[in-house]
Order: sequence, then C-alpha cells, then structure tokens
Amino acid sequence: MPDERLITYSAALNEALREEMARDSTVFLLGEEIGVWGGGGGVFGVTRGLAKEFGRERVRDTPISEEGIVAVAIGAAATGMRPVVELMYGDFLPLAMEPLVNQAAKLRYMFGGQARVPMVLRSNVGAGGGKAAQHSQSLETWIMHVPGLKLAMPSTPYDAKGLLKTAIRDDNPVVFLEHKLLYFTKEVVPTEDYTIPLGVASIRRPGKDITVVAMQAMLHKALAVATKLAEEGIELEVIDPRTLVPLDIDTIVESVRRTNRLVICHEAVERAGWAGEIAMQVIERAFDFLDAPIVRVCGKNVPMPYSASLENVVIPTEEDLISAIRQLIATWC
Amino acid sequence: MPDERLITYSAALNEALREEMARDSTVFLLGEEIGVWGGGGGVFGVTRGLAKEFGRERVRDTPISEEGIVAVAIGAAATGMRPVVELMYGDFLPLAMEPLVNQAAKLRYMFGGQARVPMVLRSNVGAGGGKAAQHSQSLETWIMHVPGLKLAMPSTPYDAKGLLKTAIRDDNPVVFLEHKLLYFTKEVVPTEDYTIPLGVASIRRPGKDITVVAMQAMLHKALAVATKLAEEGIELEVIDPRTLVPLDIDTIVESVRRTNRLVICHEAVERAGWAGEIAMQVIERAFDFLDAPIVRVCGKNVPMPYSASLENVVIPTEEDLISAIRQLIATWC
Amino acid sequence: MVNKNDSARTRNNQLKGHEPTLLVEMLRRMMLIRAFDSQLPILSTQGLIRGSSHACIGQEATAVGACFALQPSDYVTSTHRGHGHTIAKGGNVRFMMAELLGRADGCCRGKGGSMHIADFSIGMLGANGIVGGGIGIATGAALSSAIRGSKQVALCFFGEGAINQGILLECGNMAALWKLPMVLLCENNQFSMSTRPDDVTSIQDLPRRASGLGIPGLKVDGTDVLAVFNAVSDAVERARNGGGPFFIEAVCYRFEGHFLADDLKYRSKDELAAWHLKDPIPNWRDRLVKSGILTEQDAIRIARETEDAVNHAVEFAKQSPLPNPATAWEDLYA
Amino acid sequence: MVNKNDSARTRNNQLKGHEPTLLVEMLRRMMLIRAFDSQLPILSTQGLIRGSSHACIGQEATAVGACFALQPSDYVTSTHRGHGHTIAKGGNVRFMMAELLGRADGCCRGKGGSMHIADFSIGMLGANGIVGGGIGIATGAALSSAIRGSKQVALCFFGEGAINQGILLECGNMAALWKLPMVLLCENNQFSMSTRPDDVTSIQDLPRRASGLGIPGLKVDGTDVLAVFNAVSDAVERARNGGGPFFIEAVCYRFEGHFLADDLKYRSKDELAAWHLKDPIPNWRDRLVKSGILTEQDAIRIARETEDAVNHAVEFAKQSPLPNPATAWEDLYA
Ligand SMILES: Cc1ncc(C[n+]2csc(CCOP(=O)(O)OP(=O)(O)O)c2C)c(N)n1
Ligand SMILES: Cc1ncc(C[n+]2csc(CCOP(=O)(O)OP(=O)(O)O)c2C)c(N)n1
Ligand SMILES: [Mg+2]
Ligand SMILES: [Mg+2]
Repeated sequence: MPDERLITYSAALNEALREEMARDSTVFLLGEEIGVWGGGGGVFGVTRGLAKEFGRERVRDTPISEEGIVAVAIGAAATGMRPVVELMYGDFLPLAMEPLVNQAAKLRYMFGGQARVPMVLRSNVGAGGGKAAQHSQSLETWIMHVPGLKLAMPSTPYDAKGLLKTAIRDDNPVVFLEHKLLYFTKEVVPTEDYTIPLGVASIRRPGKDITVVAMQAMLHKALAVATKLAEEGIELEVIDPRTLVPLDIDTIVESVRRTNRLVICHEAVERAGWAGEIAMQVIERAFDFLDAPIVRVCGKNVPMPYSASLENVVIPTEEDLISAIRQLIATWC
Repeated sequence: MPDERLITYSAALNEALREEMARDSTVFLLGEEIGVWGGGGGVFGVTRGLAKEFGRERVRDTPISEEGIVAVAIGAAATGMRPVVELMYGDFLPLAMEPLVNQAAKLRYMFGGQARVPMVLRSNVGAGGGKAAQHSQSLETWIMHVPGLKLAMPSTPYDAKGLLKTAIRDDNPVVFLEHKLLYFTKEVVPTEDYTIPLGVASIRRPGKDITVVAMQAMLHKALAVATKLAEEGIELEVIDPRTLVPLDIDTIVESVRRTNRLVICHEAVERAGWAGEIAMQVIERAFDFLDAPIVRVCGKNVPMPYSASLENVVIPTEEDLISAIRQLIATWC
Repeated sequence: MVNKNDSARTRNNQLKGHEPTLLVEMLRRMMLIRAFDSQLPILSTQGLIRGSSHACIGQEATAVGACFALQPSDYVTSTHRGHGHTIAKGGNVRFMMAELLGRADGCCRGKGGSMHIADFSIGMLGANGIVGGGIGIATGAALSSAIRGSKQVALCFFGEGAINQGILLECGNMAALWKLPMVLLCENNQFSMSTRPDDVTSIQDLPRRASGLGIPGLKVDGTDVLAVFNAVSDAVERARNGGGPFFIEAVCYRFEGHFLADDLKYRSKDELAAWHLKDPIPNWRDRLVKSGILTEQDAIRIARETEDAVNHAVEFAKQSPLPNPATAWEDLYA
Repeated sequence: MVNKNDSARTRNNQLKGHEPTLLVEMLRRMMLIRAFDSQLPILSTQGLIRGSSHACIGQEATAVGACFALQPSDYVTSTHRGHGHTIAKGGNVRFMMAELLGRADGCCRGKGGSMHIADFSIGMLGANGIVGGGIGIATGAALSSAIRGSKQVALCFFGEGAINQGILLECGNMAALWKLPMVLLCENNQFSMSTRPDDVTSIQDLPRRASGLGIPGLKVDGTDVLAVFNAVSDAVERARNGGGPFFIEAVCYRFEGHFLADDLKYRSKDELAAWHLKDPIPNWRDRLVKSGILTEQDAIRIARETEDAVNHAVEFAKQSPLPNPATAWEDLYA
C-alpha cells in the first residue's frame, strides 16, 4: 500500500473523521443526512461510510434542528464527549448562533475555567454554484469576532485532513469551515497519521513584490494570478493563514516587511469582513514598511444573486485580482 | 409649553415611538415586557405608557421567542405594516439571526425588488453594569457585515429621537442599537418634529491634531479625554458616525486629511470589530495622508467578566485612550 | 380560481355540490405543475438551471387543493420545493421559468432562481431556502392581516421535515395565542432528503405537535385534491372568521428524488410503485371522466395545452437575456 | 442527600416510608436556600452584588424536591434564577456567595456572578442568562450519558416563560426520539417578569406542550417538597432505566420581584398573601413537627444554623479579595 495517494478534500476530511473516531471513542458525529444520504453519508460525502463503520449511535442523523444540534453538542462536550457537528450549509449558522456564541464560546470563561467544551462545528462557506442568497454565504468573520471560539478554514485536501484532526483533538470549540467548491479538488495526501497545528500560516508561493493573503477558493485564484503575473516579472507572495483564530500574523507581517505591499482577498462580503482585521494587525506591527495602501479584493456588498451573469460580478474573480494588483503597481511603484 | 426640554435618551426614544405611531397607523411595537413592566413598558422604559395610549394590539407583549418575534415582524413588514421590535438585550440577537440575516436582509434582493421590509429592530449594546458575559455584548459588527440591513447607533438623546424617527420611516430593515449606559443620560431635545438622516456623521468636537472615531459610551469617554488633553494643547477631532450603515466615510476621511492621524475606539471586541472597516476605507481613500499607524482602542478579546476588577480591564477606559494617544504622539510626532 | 360559494355544506368528497369548472380547473392546474416540474431534469442536465431545484411531482394535489381554497388576496409562503405552490396560487409559468433559467424576465429578475421563486402580485410571498423559513413570514402576514382587519388568510406550506424547527413552536404559539388567520399546511411527502419522518420526529401523528401549541389539526389524503380542498376550505373559513390557526397534515409522496443528484438508494421501487397507484393526476382525471364532468378528449386536450404552455414558457425563458450585470447592484434597498 | 432505597412503592405523600433524616434534610436545605436569597436585597443595596440577581424565595420546594431525587453524579442545568438549584444539588454557599460578590474565591473566580453560578464538581452545569439556554446543555449531557452508558440523568430546570423558546421543541424532540435520560422540570412560578403564563402561552396545561414533543408529563404542587420529590423520583427512575425523558410542571409562586428593581405593580397583595399560605418552608416544618419527626427546638436550631451558615458565607465572601485583573486573561481556552 502506497504511503500517499491522490484524494479529494472531501475524502481527506472523511479520513480525518474515521481516524479520530477510531483513535478516541468519545468522538461522535451529529448532523443532518450524515448517515444514509448519497449511499452512506453527507451531502458532500464527508461522512460517507462512517455510519456503517461506527454505527448510527456515533454517526447520528439528526432532525432539522440546527440550534438544537449545536446546543446538544455543547452539553455533550461539557460532559466528556468530543462531538463533531455538521451543519450542511454555513448559511444555517445564523440558526445556531445562540448556543455557539452565548454558550460554547463562553461556558469555560464565565464558569471560571470549570468547563471544557471540546467540540468541532463543521460547516462551509463559498458561492459559485448558483445556489443563491441563502446557500452561498461566507460568515467566517462573525466567528472570528467571538472570543472563545477557534476558526479553521482549510484550502487543500492535505490541510483539510491535518487541520480537522487537530481541531477534533483540541479541548475548545473549533468552528471548521470548508469550502463548497473545494470538496472534490484533489491532492496527494500521506497515509500515515499527521496533524497541522492551528495558528501556523502557509506561504503557498514565495515572492518579493506583493504579499497576497487569501484562503480556500480565493487562494487558488490568487495562485493562478501569481503564475500569470510571474510571466510579466511580477512576483506575488501568496499566504494562506489556514486558521483565522488563532491567526499567524507574524508570517504575514514578516512577508509585508519584505514586499512592502499587501493585498487581502476574501470571498466574504467586503464590508466589515476579516480583511479589515488583518489590515489593522499589519498596520499595528509594520506601518512603516507599507509603501502602498493595503488593497482589498473581496465579495461585493450584496446578497449572492442566482444568475451566473450576476454571480460573476459579486464573487471576486482572477481578473478582479489582476486589475487591483496592476492598479496598485501603476499607482504606487 | 417650552419648545425644548431636558429629557433622557430613554424618554427621547419613547417620544420618537409615540410620534411615529400617532403619525402612521401601520407602525406597531412587538417585544417582551414592553406593555406592563415597570409601570407601563420596557425594561429600560423606552415603551412606557404607549400600551395605555395605543392599546395592547399595537404595543404587543410577546412570548419569550426572539427568533419568532423577528420573523413575525418581517412577515408583517412585507405585507404593509411597519413593525418596531424590541429585543431586551443585544445579546439575544444571536437567537434571531436567521430571520434577520437570511430573510429580512435578503427578501427584497432575492425577489428582484418585489418585497419591501420596512421594519426596525431595536436592541442594545454595552457593558459596565456587571451584567457579565451574556448581557454585555456589542454585536454591531455582525450587522454591519450583512448587506441589506441598515445600522444606527445613537449616542445622545437628541440623536436617539431623530434617528429612530428616520429609521421607522425608512422602507428597509434597520437595526437600531441603543447603549445600556446611556438610557438615563439627559440632553435638551426640541419638542417639534425633527429627523436625522441615516449616513450623516457628526463632528462632536473639532480639533486639528488627531481624529478619533467613537460612538455611544466610547464617544463620551473620547470627549472627556479630548477635554483633558486640550489642556495640554493636544486637540482631538472627535467624530461620531451615528450610523454604520450607511457610513459617512467622507466626513472621517476629510478629517484625517487634516489631522493625518486616526484613532478608532469601540466597545465591541477588538478582533474583527468594525474599527477594521473604518481603517480600510480610510486607507483606500487617504493612505497618503496618514502620518502614523491607525490606532485601535477597543474591547478586549474575552467575554465580559462579572467582577468590577475584571470588567474594568476589558472595557476600554479613558486611561486606555489617553495612553494610546500619548504613545501615538510620542512615537509619531 | 376560487369556489365563490364554498361553505361547509358543500364540503363533501362527492363531486356534485362543487362547480364542475372548478373541478376541471383543478386538473388543469395539477397537470400544469407536473408539466412544469417535468422540465427540471432536462433543463438542469442542459446546464440551463443552476444550483438545485426541487420537483413536487406527486404532490400536485396538495398545492392545488390548498391554493384553490384561498382568495386571490390571501397569502401563501412556500419552501425550497415551491414551483407547485406558486403555480397553484396563480403564478405565470413564463416568468417562473425565466427565473429558473436566471433570466432578466424572471419574476425575481434572475436574482432568486428556483429556491426563491416569488410573486407578490398574487400573494405568493416566496419560496424559501431555509427549512421552516416561511413559517415566520406567514405568521407575520397573518398578524398584519389581523391588525389591518383585512380578513386575509395566510397559508404556510412546509414539509414534514420542518416540524422539528424551533420556529414552528415560537410562531405556532403566537398564532394560537393571538388567534391569527393562518393555516399551517404540512406536506408529509414521507421524506426529508433521505430521512423518514420516524427517523427524526418523536411523534407519528403530526397534528399532535400542533395541539401542543394550542392549534387544532387533522390529517388528510394529500393525493386527493378534493379532500385537500375541503379540509383547507374549512380551515380557511375558520381562520377568516376569527377562529385562529389550523394545522393540516397532507399525506403524500415525493415521486422524484429530493433533487436531481439524489440516487434514491434509500427507498424501494415497490414502495414507489405502490404510491404511483395514488398518483393524484390520473386518479382525479379518471374520476372526472367517470362522473361525466370531463370527456376523454377534453382530458387529452388539457394535458396537451398544459404541456404547450410549459414548452412556450421554456422557449420564452431561453429567449430572455441574462440580466445585465449592472442589475446586481439594484434591489438591495427600497 | 439521596434516598438510597427510593422506589415507586415508597412514593406516597405520607411521611412514613421515607427516611426521617432525609425529610429533615429537605427542610434544612430549603431554609438554607431562603437564608441565602434573603441576603440579595441587602447585598445589592450595599452595592456588593452587581448587575441583577434573581431570588427563588417561595420556590425552594421545587429545587430541593427535584435535586434530592438525583444522585450526586447526575446533572442539573439551571436558569438565571439558579441559587436554589445549586444549593439543592449540594453547592457550597461560601464559594457561591463569594461569586455573587465577584470575588477571587467565587466558584467561577468572579467571572460569572449570580447569573452564571456553576459547580461542575457536583454536576451543576450552570445557571444561564439565556432563557431556555440550559435546555440544550441538559439534552447534550443526557446524550453524553446515554452514549457513555453511565446511567447519569440530566435534569433541566426552566421557568414557564421558557416554554415558548424554540429550543424546547428542538431538544425535546431529540430527547424523546433518542429516549435520553432527562427530566424537564418546568417551574411555573406564575410570572415571567410581569407576564402571566396565559398572556403569552397558547395552552394552559403545560404538559400538553411536552406531549406534542412525544414527552409524557404531569403537574405537581411545587410548594410541596415531598410531592416534587416523589414525582421527580419516578421520572428519574424511568429515565435511568431507558424510559426516556419526562416533563414535570411544578406549580409554585415567585414571592419576591423578578429582581430587586421590580416594582411589582402588576400583582396584588391579596394574591401574594394567598400564596404565602402555601409557603413551602413553614408548611413542611409544621408537618414534620406535627408528625413528631422534628421537635420545635430542632426546627429553631436548624433555622439558626442555616442563617449562621449564610452569615459566615457573607463574611467569607467579603474577606475574599477581588480577582487580580490579570486573571481576566485566563480561562478563555483550555
Ligand atoms: C435550516 C435548513 N436546514 C437544512 C436544510 C437542507 N435541506 C434542504 S431541503 C431539506 C429537507 C426538507 O424536508 P421537508 O421539510 O420534508 O421538505 P421536502 O424536501 O420533503 O419538500 C433539507 C434538510 C435547509 N435548506 N435549511
Ligand atoms: C433569550 C432571553 N430572552 C429574554 C431574557 C430576559 N429575561 C430574563 S428572565 C425573563 C423571564 C423568564 O421567566 P421564566 O422563564 O418564567 O423564569 P422565572 O424568571 O419566572 O424564574 C426574561 C424575559 C433572557 N434573559 N433571555
Ligand atoms: Mg418531506
Ligand atoms: Mg416564571
């Protein structure tokens, strides 16, 4: 058996769940359609086969009760279990903000350290499939704004597996947001056990001219743009934070100190999105090194429209990134 | 009868509700304890006397069902009414994010302009009373991140009345966040009808050295600090945006172009808070004019603790502002 | 569309006592719905429909029976499976189809698509991508009607899967408490995606849940358009006269997959075949023909007419341009 | 704290058949709760208690009757009105009082205060500032117990005002569906702030709402500690043996205001007086004395002992230092 294979992001997540469930009997899964749907689990196949392997008790199909599912997971986590909840779409997070924000994030703190809430809330972000306003939101910034939660957003199959295993082993509530368009992307992933620590960014492509911070679908667009612009001798350094809480700001700041220019690209709505947080932290640590304004290339400030002709102008494109970078260079270099 | 009187923020809000209800029969109120509690309505007295004046039909005490109340208001607004909902504490917004974010904010857009959702969701923000983790949150940044909503946050009785009247007359969902510590502060308010447009900031104190952006309780701290520092010849220009959506960025940018320094102070948790949005918009418009890093003085990244000795270090104080400003000057002037 | 002189008296499951034209129109409308949703696999496979769209084939009797018991000014809220509800309430299939294809002439200008189909001009307050999302909106519409004294009734369609959403308790309680003019129509089509009601719902008799909220209710055969019409007519009359909300569980079956991608491994061909015997359209058709209200020829003609209408709608939709990208910035605020 | 050989047989409302020591301990615990909450007005007026704290005076029989039916390892979740529940489950009044005063020796290190009182060492999973917030946590604890096979029962206290929160439907449905070892104890103290149950709840018989969720239930006199003990003991035994969740409405009365600032204009002195006749403490005391289980002298001694215990707790709390500001940065992550 090979010590690495080409597998999808969805399969990588599936392996992480399987391995952690085998490793720790307190790990169990809760969610809608995670046991039977699609011939064995999960609208995006992430839990496929796990019900058969671990039983319906540990891979528990739930009613359509998002607030209740998350609340139940919190109670289970506070009493010795390690639940992993799946919310089918990140757009359903608004249904579960009460238990997530008022309970999971706060129990340990407000009880003076008495509680441990080791749970993972898996859901997703991302648009592009014509799923329209209620199935396309990227709400990670809300989570980042809540002390007591951690937040991971894997961009590749390798990271998806390594970060999920770490999240499950973490003794705190971790919100784990996958990207809808990445579930069936492939990468070589080792077979042996590995984990990726939360809070360690990855420099996906080194470059000396401009630092670009992006994750998930936007990361892949940034990398494509970097390849194109390299042909013109423009070298982008593309950084994937991997987790927004904890945030590896040092890697970003160190990069900006070298490139002196920063572009932040996220799919989430621009207004009050997390680009502002990265920008402030860079300003606080490296203002002197900035030779140009920090640039945002982000989702437009409207709900996601259905029609392709509209969706295309709302989601940041490679062209948007390229023109923003060209303008940055034209104006400031 | 005088054409102006000294009244509280709570009384000013009460007048706005009374006047708009008298003016427009489609305006009605929904909320918990808004009709009878405290001898006539509202934990903070905002709806006092209105049930007696307009009847329990139009001042409707509801069950403890935050999600339901907001959802019901949306349906009523979409069919010809102008509901004004009160959520007793802003910490209960997480219970109502589904209807607010997936429905109210999106109905008009996703139905191609067919719907009108003229509703106001009144609630509050702010800590300082020892109300601890679940009654002290300032969650305005979440709202600012949602296209389709408007967001007003009055800092004075005069603004409270004028902005609420405008919000009620607005044909869109407006989230109206009051501040718990301001309900019983007083100001002279005219008796005749007036409104304040959404999207017009107020320069609360002109100054040439440093621009400070703050609202509500933090605004009052900033003004006190401005008075103190003025004695040392440091002139702060203190700007109150009044509404975060729409945001009057022009007034802020124009100020920064003069002072070349910007401090943003909010009580909300610093991480991924709205200071980052203001900072980015200033950078996008006036990077060249910034002689120093933009500085944040914001709520610390923890839930609100109960004990005074802990609460004091989590909520930004005048001292925090002063030392941040002194450091800014020491390092950059 | 509405049986003017409907009254409890005529509410028997016999055809006589009901206007023949209404009974025939019920058939036509059900056929139109079936013809419409029968296009979904084709258009999706052609890539003309994006995202996911949900067919209500097999459930036409519920949509038509319920909406025919309403006045044009009454309100309806729907679910992710909302084409049938919209057509039954009087929706224009051309603008609906254009919406499914994301075109400029769509009823939502291409912004909503299948899951957000809506037509406020006929009181159809929208499909909804959030399971249970329509319940609150309908309750609010009913409250609005009560405060305005407009006598409008709000009918809320939702699937049996939505029975476990907390919003049902919160809004059901308010509706009962305030005696709002509302009908809660729960379409129990036996599935929530791959899940059976018994796998996720603690009670088998769904009206019992409504009873816990202070709302009376009953079960009705959701494949019998007249039975649905009668039950809803009673509930509507009751609601309109200040009697408060009423809950109806319409028992039916989802003939197709949850959506196109559904492999349907979780149910047997035999089960489907058994339910096909209760197919609301041929059964109703045969009943009308047997009773002499409709001739075979008329039935065939109506079937052809509805298919033609849908084909024209598809043509219309294909002709309609994609929305101008600039319109993405419109319709955010009033 | 627990009646070892409790069983349906001994569950009569007669004193005999119950261990006298247990019956007397019930009185002591109720007196301790009353003494504790009687301090709230004083300490709040002195500015020693910040924010709002909620007294459960008049409801002691519910807290004690329910918690005495539990094993030490069982779980309890509480509400904003949680002092009594915590003391009944075995909480230490010194650390509790220190928490109310926001001191370093508080059970939550001064971070929680009255509304977030908690003691995980005795299975008390916390008071909660969100009405209905404890329901989900208790359901999760019950699921955890079921999966671990630990036979622990989770008892969830909530007020009648929480009956209209959607989380009750969502978690109640799951608890019934999965037959979780859980007891839902609804304290109907007649008020939700100034609101009467009938003003906001569509049904008068609260167990009927549970029934709609597939959960059996009953009403019990919440001012009779033995009646509560018996009802909860049955429910606990049932839950522990795999019988699933049970709902109990304990009918009682909130003697004090919702919190100190409450002007109580919304209720009459006569009503209060009538309920004072059902005061759980003197009634239980008299019953024990009449039956010879307790002497007058013992009763007086116990009352004094509980007051002394609370006075010492207040002293202890006042001596305890305010938390070091640096501890604000602790306890966020494990
Ligand atoms: C709040 C929410 N949770 C989950 C989903 C995903 N989802 C879409 S349809 C569906 C099944 C709904 O079943 P039912 O209510 O019976 O309606 P049906 O599909 O049978 O018409 C689910 C789980 C959703 N859209 N919204
Ligand atoms: C979600 C939520 N909504 C509203 C409140 C404000 N509030 C605190 S206690 C209370 C009344 C609760 O009544 P009940 O459940 O009967 O408990 P009781 O106070 O009678 O013990 C309300 C409305 C809250 N804390 N949480
Ligand atoms: Mg269904
Ligand atoms: Mg109560």
